[in-house]
This record gives sequence, structure tokens and C-alpha cells, in this order.
Amino acid sequence: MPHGRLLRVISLAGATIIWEIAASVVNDPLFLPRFTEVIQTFYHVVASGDLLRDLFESLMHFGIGLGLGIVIAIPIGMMMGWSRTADNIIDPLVELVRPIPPIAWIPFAIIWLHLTHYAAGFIVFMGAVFPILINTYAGFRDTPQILIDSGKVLGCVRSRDLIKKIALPYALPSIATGVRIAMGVGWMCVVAAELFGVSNHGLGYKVWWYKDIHQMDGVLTYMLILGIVSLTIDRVFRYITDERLLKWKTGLVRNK
Amino acid sequence: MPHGRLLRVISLAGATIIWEIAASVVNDPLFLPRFTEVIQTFYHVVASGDLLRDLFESLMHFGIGLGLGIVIAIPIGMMMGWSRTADNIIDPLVELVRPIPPIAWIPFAIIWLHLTHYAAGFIVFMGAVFPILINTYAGFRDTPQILIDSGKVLGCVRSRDLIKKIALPYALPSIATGVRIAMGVGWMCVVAAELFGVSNHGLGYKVWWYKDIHQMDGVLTYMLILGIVSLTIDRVFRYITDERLLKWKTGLVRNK
Amino acid sequence: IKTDEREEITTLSIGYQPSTHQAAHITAMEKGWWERDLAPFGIEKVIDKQFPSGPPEMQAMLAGDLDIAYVGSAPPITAIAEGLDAKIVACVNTNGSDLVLRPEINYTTPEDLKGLTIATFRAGSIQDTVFKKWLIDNNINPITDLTIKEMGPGDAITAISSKSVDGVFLPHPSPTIIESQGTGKTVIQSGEMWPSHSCCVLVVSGTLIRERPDLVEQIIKTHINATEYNLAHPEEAARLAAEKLSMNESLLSKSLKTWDGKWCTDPRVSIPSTLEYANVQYELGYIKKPLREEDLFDTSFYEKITE
Amino acid sequence: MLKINNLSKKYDDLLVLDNINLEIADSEFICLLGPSGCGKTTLLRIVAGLEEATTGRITLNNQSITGPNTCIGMVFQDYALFPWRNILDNAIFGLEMKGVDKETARNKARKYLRLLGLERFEKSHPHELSGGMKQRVAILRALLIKPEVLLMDEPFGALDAQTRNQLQIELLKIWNKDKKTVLFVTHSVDEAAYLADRVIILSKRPGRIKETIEINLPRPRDRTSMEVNKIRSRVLKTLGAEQEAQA
Amino acid sequence: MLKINNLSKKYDDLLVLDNINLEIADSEFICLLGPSGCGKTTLLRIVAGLEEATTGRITLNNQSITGPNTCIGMVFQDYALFPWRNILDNAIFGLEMKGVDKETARNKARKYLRLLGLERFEKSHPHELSGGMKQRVAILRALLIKPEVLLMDEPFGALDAQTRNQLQIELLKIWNKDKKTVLFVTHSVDEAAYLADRVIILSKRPGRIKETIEINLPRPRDRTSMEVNKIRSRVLKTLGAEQEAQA
Ligand SMILES: Nc1ncnc2c1ncn2[C@@H]1O[C@H](COP(=O)(O)OP(=O)(O)OP(=O)(O)O)[C@@H](O)[C@H]1O
Ligand SMILES: Nc1ncnc2c1ncn2[C@@H]1O[C@H](COP(=O)(O)OP(=O)(O)OP(=O)(O)O)[C@@H](O)[C@H]1O
Ligand SMILES: [Mg+2]
Ligand SMILES: [Mg+2]
Repeated sequence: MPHGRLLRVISLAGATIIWEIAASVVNDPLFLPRFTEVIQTFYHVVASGDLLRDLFESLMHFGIGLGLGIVIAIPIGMMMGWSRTADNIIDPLVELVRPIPPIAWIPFAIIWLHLTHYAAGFIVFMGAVFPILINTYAGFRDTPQILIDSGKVLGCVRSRDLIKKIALPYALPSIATGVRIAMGVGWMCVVAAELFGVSNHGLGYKVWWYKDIHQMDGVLTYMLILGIVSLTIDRVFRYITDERLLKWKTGLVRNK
Repeated sequence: MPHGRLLRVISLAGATIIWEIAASVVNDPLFLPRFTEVIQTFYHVVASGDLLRDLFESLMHFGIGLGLGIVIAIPIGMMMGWSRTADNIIDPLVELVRPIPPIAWIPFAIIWLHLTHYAAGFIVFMGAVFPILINTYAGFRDTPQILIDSGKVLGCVRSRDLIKKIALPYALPSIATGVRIAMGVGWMCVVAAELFGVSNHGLGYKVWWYKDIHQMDGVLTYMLILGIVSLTIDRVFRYITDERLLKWKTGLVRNK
Repeated sequence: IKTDEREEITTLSIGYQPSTHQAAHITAMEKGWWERDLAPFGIEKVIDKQFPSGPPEMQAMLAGDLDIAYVGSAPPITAIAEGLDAKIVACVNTNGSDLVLRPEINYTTPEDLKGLTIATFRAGSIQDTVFKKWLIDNNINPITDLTIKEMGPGDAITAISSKSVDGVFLPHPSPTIIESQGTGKTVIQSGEMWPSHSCCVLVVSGTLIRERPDLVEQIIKTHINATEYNLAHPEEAARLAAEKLSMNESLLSKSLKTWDGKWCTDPRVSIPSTLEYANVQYELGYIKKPLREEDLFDTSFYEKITE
Repeated sequence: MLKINNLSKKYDDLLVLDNINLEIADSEFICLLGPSGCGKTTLLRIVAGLEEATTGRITLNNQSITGPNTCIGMVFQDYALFPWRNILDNAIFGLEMKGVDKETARNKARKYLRLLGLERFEKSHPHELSGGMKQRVAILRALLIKPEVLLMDEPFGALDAQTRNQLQIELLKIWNKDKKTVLFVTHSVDEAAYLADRVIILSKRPGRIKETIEINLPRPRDRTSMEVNKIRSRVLKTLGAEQEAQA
Repeated sequence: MLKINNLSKKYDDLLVLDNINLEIADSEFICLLGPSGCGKTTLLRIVAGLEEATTGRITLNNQSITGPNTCIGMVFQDYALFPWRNILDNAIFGLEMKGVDKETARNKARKYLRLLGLERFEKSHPHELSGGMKQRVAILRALLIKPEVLLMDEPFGALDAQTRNQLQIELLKIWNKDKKTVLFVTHSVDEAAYLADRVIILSKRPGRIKETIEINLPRPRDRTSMEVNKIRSRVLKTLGAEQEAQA
């Protein structure tokens, strides 16, 4: 759809021009930095190597939290989705802890894990773990009875086999969705995780740093970088899961 | 299912007992406050009237952000879902801004809206607006062609009527889901929104305040209150939408 | 088990804040004096961590991340009350905060503050305590007569420049930064509000005090050296701070010329006002039990060095 | 009189309907059969004004059809009821759009719902009803605005055999009373033989009219009678040939 | 020999099957008809060992059935293929569970896929296939583990009329070769008349055996022949009576 693409380019270009004009009119870099200033700052942080270092640290915090989230949430979600008893025991605890905003864990993160990268990872973890848990749970619980039945009449009768051969593959797209949501929430938490001084680098840290020295062009530059990285992570993950692992599911949805 | 309910009660009671024992063993209120301490602190904040005041301010920040989110996201989402052109123009901008973590808007919130409740509301807004926008969009875009067609052959041919009589009612459950997600994200943002001194009250503010004076029982008390309020908001909203407005949709899902 | 725990201390962590109050640390760190002086005591590495304000710095110390802290004398009070094992062993400075109002506001007496919105550090900080006490002394009710907003220095500077607040009460160099931006002017300095009030102090962990008194002694000596050097070479102190804090050098030098703060080393100078802070905090309910001098201070090292 | 003249339809380069010519008399009941994908639905959608023809023309009583039009009603296989409206409000949708007062419309619809045995369900939502009940409502909804032509696209395709038979009987009753023109798409040879005045068989894509079979049997017909059976055989043979051509 | 003795099934207080007695000879092809909700699916699920009977007993060659069992295969209306496996890997699922080496199993399945004309689709996933193709794979999957009895629950219910006819023909071909015992649920009287050695009609819920009709016609049968037509009439009449009783 070349027409659609054209519109999109015009839209972005138009927004940039309006931004630049608005910034000239306002003429207050604190209130609204210019687009050209932001581009300069961007160039500066790239050229100085700051960006690479920040990106690396933020991805580390993100990776620790997301990885831990995956490792912990998937087995628990599987148990809850497969066994009613496990569900009844674990669910009330999950329901109690889940609605606590991840950022509110900062005080305990510092006390428990000190000012380490793990403390930052812990905040990300608190944002990431529940979406994965809940989607794993839902995927398992929603496995159609007919697929279980048809497995059984074909000789797949032990719970272990039913989980491995039927429930898990069935739940995989749902788990992948959970991980995707978790990546979104987790990335948001990176900014909170880098608020309390676990290191002097990181994309989130830089937002606070530029804010403290009142360079709003720096703030905006890092905001945009945060957005772009998030978008990239999401697209890459979607590409991997949709186009490779989970072809069959996209097919199902498209054909609906 | 009285058996299930029993398990749930046992689970919660067991967790509380384990917590209390663990806290006695650790014997460091900074590392892990006791359950009984938290109960005392809770009693104290209720009795002193602090809680009510905090709750009120937090709900105000939440309400400003969510309300604004609804008012802005629904019309834009409708436009995008109905018109391909509008979609192509607005979508790139949304995709650019959406992945920026709401908390990273704090610097601009302060500059643009000063230290008012609106600044806090703005952070909540940034978390709430996109889930509503995207679900409104999806609801509109996914309106089945056959419903549009059957409207047309029954004399509903103008765009205005098709939107009002068919697309909007069809999208309503999706919009409601968007609002629900937005409430979750928005509530998480309340803690961030109250980080930067817009007022000296608020559930989120109190987490930071107790952290600063190193009273972790206060921190934990307010974390739990944040969680419980979130859960309550979600349940009430779900009750209203599921049991009243959107009966037909729950039916569809259940019958699938 | 005991012997295992007492492994050799080879790394020291120092907490500080981005302020000219704590220039002694900056000078010692930048000139490599910490590592030079402490190496004979088995210290291989000295690292420092910057904090926007005292409470998070004290929380890090509570979590065991800091051995030494340059911090205002109020934040350690709540931390020690909640079980922080540490003592104040030296003074770092007194005074050094200014009340800055937007240029268009006329100020002659404290009465003029009525109805205004003033930003200062969080509840429990020195600025908060000094400012409120001064208001009360001048018959102004800090809750009903004006609005006090709590925030860190960065937010406060933003707040006054965007006219979100009418004034700020902040430690240096923030007042000079605001004046240079033309968004505010200093109307009164904290030494005028509460003469010679304690500001920053040097806090050392209890473990060091008990297990390595030799080391603590050297730390205080280095602090004294750096302080004396700064007093003799303020331009150099400003240059080092500007470098470390990514601030404008001439601004910092100007700040050092105009502030009313005094770098110092003798912990006994800080005792009276710090005890009064503790009293106020107890009355406000920030701490659950009253604290005495011996809970907060250990002056023995300083006395030993200087006698 | 519904006239289809030299009608062709292309989707991009895909020719779906190729030069269809058809005249349907008032009150005639036509069944349209043909292999899957031959363009039956496309033809109905063009007649309904939901889709434009690439070439050719459709007229109803000498008036060109250029867009959706309340002279022509349509019933879909998937019922296409509005899931958020209850049965009664689904039925009156067309009247509502015509500007009829809601209460008047409801009272009118209630009368028919009673005839269909659905009065107890007027407050129910579509998901609470069986397929047969839903299709009854969809037919009622189409008829309430009194169209001259009724287009039905495999309306009973999703129903079980018994419900299907019953709805066929009910449809004939309605048709006997109203004498609308009906254009009815089906895959079931039995259904066509039971219902139609004329069966039209399309060839595989691109759809062309391959054969027209007139059925001059009185109604109600006996599904198992010799005559009906003969028609079935004939239709099956034509379709079978088409099937093979397709494979 | 499959024997069903005094079988009853209750869901809580709802009696679904009431004292069913049935003996099915080896290689017999039975069609089971009855009003919706009369318990046909339930009966099949009990025979498959997926559900427990409340009272009564089922034996296959004098051995009680107590749980799912590879002696009994089952084909569902919704195909129940595993959407994440391609066609080939769906087909070999049963062999895989039996511990057959994957490549051996695949080669075996490939042979049959070729016979079904599906060899080009072995790497396709179920969503890429038409209903008829999917059901062919489901039948193949059930047969590959060589069950003695094949249970089929409205296997062709979701297919269009023409595909349905074709699959009936193919099913009979397979059955002619393997001579499995088949218990086939359907709503279509035509289908039953075309396929079965014996048609069993259940009453409305609680399901009881209402009538048994033997069909001694040679295969392949002519769908439009007099004899088939007679059987159809007889089944329709019994079902019709049941329908009225239900209403
Ligand atoms: N909007 C469209 N764009 C492109 N091709 C289309 C479109 N609608 C239908 N087609 C194609 O036109 C052909 C005829 O479709 P149509 O739905 O009319 O067939 P049909 O005879 O109704 O088939 P069935 O019996 O399966 O309902 C098909 O090949 C289909 O893929
Ligand atoms: N798990 C269950 N729990 C409770 N009731 C059930 C359960 N499964 C089936 N039933 C009930 O048992 C009755 C028979 O159901 P069954 O599915 O066997 O009917 P059927 O003859 O296969 O109907 P159909 O022709 O619609 O497929 C129905 O009333 C159904 O609601
Ligand atoms: Mg069609
Ligand atoms: Mg059934």
C-alpha cells in the first residue's frame, strides 16, 4: 500500500515541522526544546559513546528482570493452569501482590539487593512476572478439552505427556503474548529502576540526570531513545514469534 | 466450590503465618517488617485520618489522568479504526510516543503543568491513554463486515449511523477492556506521579515518605493499600461492565 | 564463623551529594588523596556514589552499601533511629543554604512570605527543619500561612524557573544557579535564620569504628587535610567540583564567594543544632524514640587527632 | 421483475462472474447452486447493492440498483444479528432506520415473534438462542421492512438436518403468504428440490449459468416422492460434472 | 465384539443415557441418530473411555473398557487436529505415543497421505486446509494406530454437501478394506441410509434406543434409488415423531 506509506511519511514529517515551528515560537528550550537541538544532542550522545554504555546497562537491568520473570512465571503459571488445587493455593497470593505497582518495590529492592544491578532488575522483574504468569495460566487453562481428548484416544494419557505434547504447545502463543506484554511493562520499569542510583549509566538514569541539570533537550532525546528501543525490542520479538515459532497461531487468527 | 474457597483461605492464612515467623527469625524490621507491625501501622494511619486524605488525593490524580485518557483516546481511536486515512496519519505518531515510559514524562510534566495535581494527572494520563486508544481502534477495525453489510441492507447507510448503531456498540466491550487495562497502568503511574512533590499526601507519596524516614512497615502498609485499592477498582469496574453493560459479550465468550 | 566474617576490608564506598558543601570529599577524591592516604591501611580501592539527597543516601547506608557518608546532619537521625549502625565523627560545614524568591517578589520581612509557595527539601531534611523553625520563630505558621512543597534540588530549580513556585530554600550552589538564570534572587541566608546551624557531617559505619579505628582516624585526617586545602584554595575547590558535578566553574566560584557556609571539621560544632533537629523529629513522629548525643556522635577520634 | 444483464465481476485480475443474464419474475422462488467459490455470494452482494459490478447492470422494476436499498432484503448464513441487541430490538432495526417510532415498531415485531414461537425470548440476546431461532429472527428482521426481493445466502447451511427441514417449511409458509421474489443460495440439492420454482446452476469459477431446471411440482412437496427424487438426480448429475471439472 | 450392557449416565441429577443395551459385531457399520442433546456424544465418549458410565458396563472382546485405549479410535466433528503440528506430524501423533521412531512413522504416514491426495500438504498446518482435507487427516490419524473400533461423532457435520458426499465414499472405501467396527453419529438421514449396516435411533433425552433399522443393501448404494429412499422415509418418520415429542 504505497499510498498508506506515503501518508505515514507525510504525517511524521509534518509533525516534525510543526514541532520545530512551535519550538521557535515558544522560544524557551526548557519548555520545548527544538527538534534540531534534540538531533544535535542525539548526535552528541552517540558520538561520545554514552549511548552505547547507557543502552548496555539498561538492557542488562531489563534482561535480569525479564529473564527472572520468565524463569519464575512459566512454571508457576503452568501449575496453576493445569491443577485446580495449585490454582486455589497460589492465586490468592498472586492477586494480593500483583496489583502493587512495581515502582513501589524500590524501597525494598534497595534494602534487599542494595544498590546493585540486581535491585534494578528486581523492579523490572516485578513488572514482568505477572503478565507472563497470567498468560501462561490462561493458555494452559484454556487448552480445549477436545485436544486433550483426542490426545488421550491416541495413547497420550499420562499428565506429563499431555502437558508436554498438548497443553504446552497449545499455550505457547499465549505465553509469547505474556512475554511481549511483560517486555513492555518491564521496559517502562527500567526508568523507575534507574531512578535510585544503582549506577551512573542507563537510558532511564540519563533522563533523571538531564532533568537535574535542566537540559530538556537531553531529557527528550533519551525519552525518544527509550521509545525507539522499546519499539525495536517489540518488533524483533514479534517477528521471531509470529513468523517463526508460532506460524500456526497467526494463521488461525487471520482465518477467523 | 466451598473446597476451593477453603484452600484459598488456608493459603492466605499460611502465607501470613510464614511471613510473621520469617520476620521473627530475621528480626530486622528494616529488612522485613512483621505482619503484626504492619497491622498496627495500618490501624494508625486509618485512625489518624491520614489514609482517607491520601486515598482522596491519589484518586484525584488517578481520576484526572484516566478521565482525560478516556476523553481523548476514544474519539481518536474511533477515527483510526473507521478511516484508513486517519489511521495512516495518526498511527505513526502514536507508535512513536506510546513506547515512551510514562514515568519519563515527569520532567516535562513539571515544566508544563507545574507542581499541580494536573502534573500528577498527566503522568497517569500518559499511562492510561494508549491502552484505551488501541482497544478502541481494534474494536472499530474488527467490526465484522457482515454486521456492517446487514446494517446497510436494512437501511443504515450513512457513516454516522453505521458508527453509532453498529461499530460503536460492537466495539464497546473492547473499549471497556481498554479502560480496564488503562486503570491498571494508570494506577501504577500514581506512585510515580506522586514522586516529585505535587502535594504532601497521596498513597504513592507516602511510600516515598516512609522510605525516606526508613520506616519499612509504613512502606509495606502503603504498598498493600495501593494493591488493595487497585484490586477494588478493577473488581468494581468489571462488575459494572460484565454484569450490566456488556452481558452479550460475556455470553459470546462463555459460549465459544 | 566470627573469623570468617572479619575478612580484610579492601574497598571503601563513600556517599556524597552534588553540592559545594561537600567539597572536601570532592577534592580528596579527585586528587586521589583517599586512595593515597588509605593504601597503607590495606585499602586498594575507594569508590564514591552520588545521591540527590540525604534520605536515599542513608537508605543505601542502611542496606550496607556505604562505609562513609557525607550527608546533612538530619537524615542520619531517622536512619540511626531505625537501627543504622553508624556515628557522626566530623563536621563538614555549617550554614550554606539560601532563601531565593522570584525577582518580582518584594521581600522585606518574613511576613511577606505569607501566601507564597516555597520549595525545599523533604520533611526531615536540614533545610526543612531550619526553615520551619525560623518561620515559627517569626510567628508564621508553616502549614496554614504558606505552602511548602517538598522536592530535590533539580526539581526545585526547574520549579522556580517555570514559576511553579514563588521561592526555594536550598543549599549552595543551587541559589547561585538560580540567580545566574535570572529566575530568582537571594533574600536571606540560613546563617541569619539559625546562626551556625549544623549542615553536612561525616558519618562512618559502626563496623569501621569498632574494627578499624586506625582507618577511621586516617579518614578524619584526610578530611581535615582536604578541608584545609579547600579553605586555602577556594578557586581550586570550585574547579574540581565543577569538573566532577558537570557544572559551570565560574558559577561555582561565585557560589563560594557569596554563600554564608563555612567548611569545618570539628564535630562538636554540630552537636547542639543536631540534637535540636533530633528533638524536632521526635516531636513530629519521624522517629519513635528520642536520641541522645552518644547515639549520634563519636567525637573521640577527632579529639585524639587534634589534642 | 428483477433483471440481471451481462453482469461480470472481477476482483483485480480474478474473474469471478462472467456475463450473467437472468430474469426473475415477481414472486418467483429461485435456488442458486454451484461449486464453492464460483461467485454465488458475490452475485447476491451485487444484487443487494453491497458490491459494484465490473460490467453489466441490475434493475428492479426497471430501476437500476446502485447501492443498498430497502426494496431488497438479505439473510446471511451467519445470521448477522447484532449481538448487543436483544431479539426484539434486532427485529426492529430496519424499522428504526426508517424512522418508525420505537414502540410502534416493537409492537409490530412482537406480533410476528409470537407467530414464530419466540415471544418468550424477546428480551434474550442472540447468543442465548439456537441457530434455528437466530435464523428465524434474521428472516423476520429482513421481512419487517417489506422488501420486494429477499436474498438468502445459504441461510440454513449451519443448521442441523432437522432444524433445517423445519425452517424450509416455515419459509415456504411465509413465501406463500407474501409472495416475495426469493433468490436463495444453497449447497443442498435436497433443499433446492424442495423449495425452488427454478434451480440455477453456476459453473465453477468464473461463474456462468450452466443450467436452469424448472420445477413445476405443487407445494408442499414430499421430499421422498419419485418426482422430487428425479429432480435431485438431475441436479446432482450436473453438479457432479462440474465437480469433476473442478478437480 | 463391542458390547454395551445396561449403560446409564447421569450428570449430577440429569439423566442423559438410560439403560442402553447394544451389541456390535466385528466389522459392523452402525449409524446413531437422535435429537440434539439426547446423549449421542456422551455415549461415544463413554465407549472411548473418556468418560465413566454411571452404571453399566462396556466390553470389547470381553475386556472391560476403563480408560482411553488405543484399541478404540475416535474422530471428532471439529477435527481436533493439533494446530501447531503440520499435517504429517498430526498423522503420526498416535504412532509417536506408541514409541515408534519418528522417521519410520513419517514414512508410513506419507504413504497414506499420498493415497488421500494430500502429499503436497504434508508440511502445511491445519489452518491452511479445507474442512474436508482436515477431516481426512483426522481419520488417517485415528486409523494409523490400527484400532479395532472407530468412533465417529458427526465427522462430516461441518462440511458442505458435496465434500460430504465425497468423504462418505472415501470412508466406505477404507472400511471395505480394513473392515473395522464403526460407530458413526450423524444428524443426516441421507448419510445414515448411504453408509450404515444398521441405523440406531435414540429417543430424546434421556437417550434410550428407540428403534433399530437394518439396511441390507449392497454398497456402493445409489443415493437416489427407491430402496435407499424407503429407508430414508422410515428413519425420517421415527425421528419426526421424536421431534414432536420434544417440542
Ligand atoms: N473482496 C474480495 N476480494 C477478492 N476476491 C474475492 C473477494 N470476495 C470474494 N472473492 C473471491 O471471489 C470468488 C467467489 O467468491 P464467493 O464468496 O462469491 O463464492 P461462493 O460461490 O459464495 O462460494 P461458497 O459456496 O464457498 O460460499 C472466490 O474465489 C473468492 O476468493
Ligand atoms: N460434562 C457435562 N456436564 C453436564 N452435562 C453435560 C455434560 N456433557 C453433556 N451434558 C449434557 O448431556 C446431554 C447430552 O449431551 P450430548 O452432547 O451427549 O448430546 P448429543 O446427543 O451429542 O447432542 P448433539 O446432537 O447436539 O451433539 C445434554 O443435555 C448436555 O447438556
Ligand atoms: Mg458464499
Ligand atoms: Mg454431540
